[in-house]
Amino acid sequence: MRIEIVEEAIPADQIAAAMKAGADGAVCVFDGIVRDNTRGRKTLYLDYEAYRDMALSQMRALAEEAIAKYGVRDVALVHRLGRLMVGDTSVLIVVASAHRGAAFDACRWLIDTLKKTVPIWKKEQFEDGAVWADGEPFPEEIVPQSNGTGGQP
Amino acid sequence: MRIEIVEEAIPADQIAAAMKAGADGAVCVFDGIVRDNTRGRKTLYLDYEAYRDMALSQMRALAEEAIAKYGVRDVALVHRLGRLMVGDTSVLIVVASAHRGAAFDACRWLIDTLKKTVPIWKKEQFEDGAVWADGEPFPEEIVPQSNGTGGQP
Amino acid sequence: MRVTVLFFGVLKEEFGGESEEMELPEGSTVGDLLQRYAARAASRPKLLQSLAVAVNREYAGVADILQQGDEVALLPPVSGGAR
Amino acid sequence: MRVTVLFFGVLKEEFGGESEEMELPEGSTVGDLLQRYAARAASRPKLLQSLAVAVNREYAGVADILQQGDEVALLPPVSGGAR
Repeated sequence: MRIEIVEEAIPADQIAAAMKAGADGAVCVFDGIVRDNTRGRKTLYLDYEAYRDMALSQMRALAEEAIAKYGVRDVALVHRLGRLMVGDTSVLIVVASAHRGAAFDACRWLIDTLKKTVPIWKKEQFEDGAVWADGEPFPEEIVPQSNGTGGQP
Repeated sequence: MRIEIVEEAIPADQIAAAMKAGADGAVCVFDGIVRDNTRGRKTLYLDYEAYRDMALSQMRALAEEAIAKYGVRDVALVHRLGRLMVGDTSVLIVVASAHRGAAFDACRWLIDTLKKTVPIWKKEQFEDGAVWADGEPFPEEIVPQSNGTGGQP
Repeated sequence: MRVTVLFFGVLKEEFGGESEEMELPEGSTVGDLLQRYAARAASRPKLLQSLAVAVNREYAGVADILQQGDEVALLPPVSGGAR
Repeated sequence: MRVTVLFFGVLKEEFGGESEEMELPEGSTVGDLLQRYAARAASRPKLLQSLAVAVNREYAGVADILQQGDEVALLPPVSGGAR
């Protein structure tokens, strides 16, 4: 397992190459990259920040869960923080497995779950201003539901 | 679109890197590699062969269909032929897309469909003999059903 | 008792900083702490509705009781990965 | 009329080569051609049950009529990709 939060470019090739072992028949890679627009608005760059210690422990827990749940052999999960330009990789997920179905399923579950539960945020800089990106709603088990702050009507 | 059948090592890093464009938010890569065993029997190497012209035109058709069906931006589909050792990449699929769902779905559909319809075969060399790998059954629309050869009972 | 509260993302701007110390009565819960911030962000009630809370780097429920020295983090919906 | 028949994978070994020329009556179909090979592989009936046929590099049906000079390929279930 390789779980990292980095400030520099993610060495995708090197990470993927280092993951392969003889028992693997399939490697599925997800490379999340900074797109040049959000809903048609031109993106200049993104600034990522994290609650770093918690993000790392969440990422480690996700990788362990993916291995247990899908029976894949190994997982790499690397997220970059700081200022990212269009085309930069923000997150790289590599799953190595004997069989392809498990590799795809685990890889997809990892990115979907990371985006909902790992404490990382991004601020998008457009030509005409910056906004914190809308996050995905937390899963129900994470949000303090009746938290006395009004809640949903 | 990059559709190739090659005899040398597939330059996975270079292909994946060349696929990225500003409009992409997700790149999904499937790297199919020669595993060291099949059902526990130790594999020494695999020999791949193809009905080359037809395989290329089928691969091109699959890539076009994936783009149309899933709305992804670009697809690379590269298969290697000849003798492959354990750990070698036999097939590389790269899908670039604005959104990750489409990238995953297209990538998985491509490998699943390639394995059923693209005329490529492999012979597995074990320590104690060689066999042509069992292929996946052709989709119904491809097999001449009542072909006068006996058919299924 | 005293806890440290960390703010992330948009909450840093709302509460004017990355962290602060907060004095709470013994036995206070995550919910009690959240009510303090709800009062401070009264003009933007939606801000606190969707957040999660971590205590010592683990997601916590509203009924969880805080202890002296806890690190409490207020977490807006996360947006890691790419779009 | 004369067509070229190509063999792939295990069929190369079964029929002893990569290709051969075959003389067929005008109007013969893919099915007619398959019957000739079924007769030759009579000891291994399953071999032909699961194959596909391509005519001029396109998958063909059993009722398709062959033309002089066609390239007919007998294709065992394919096994490209990795396992």
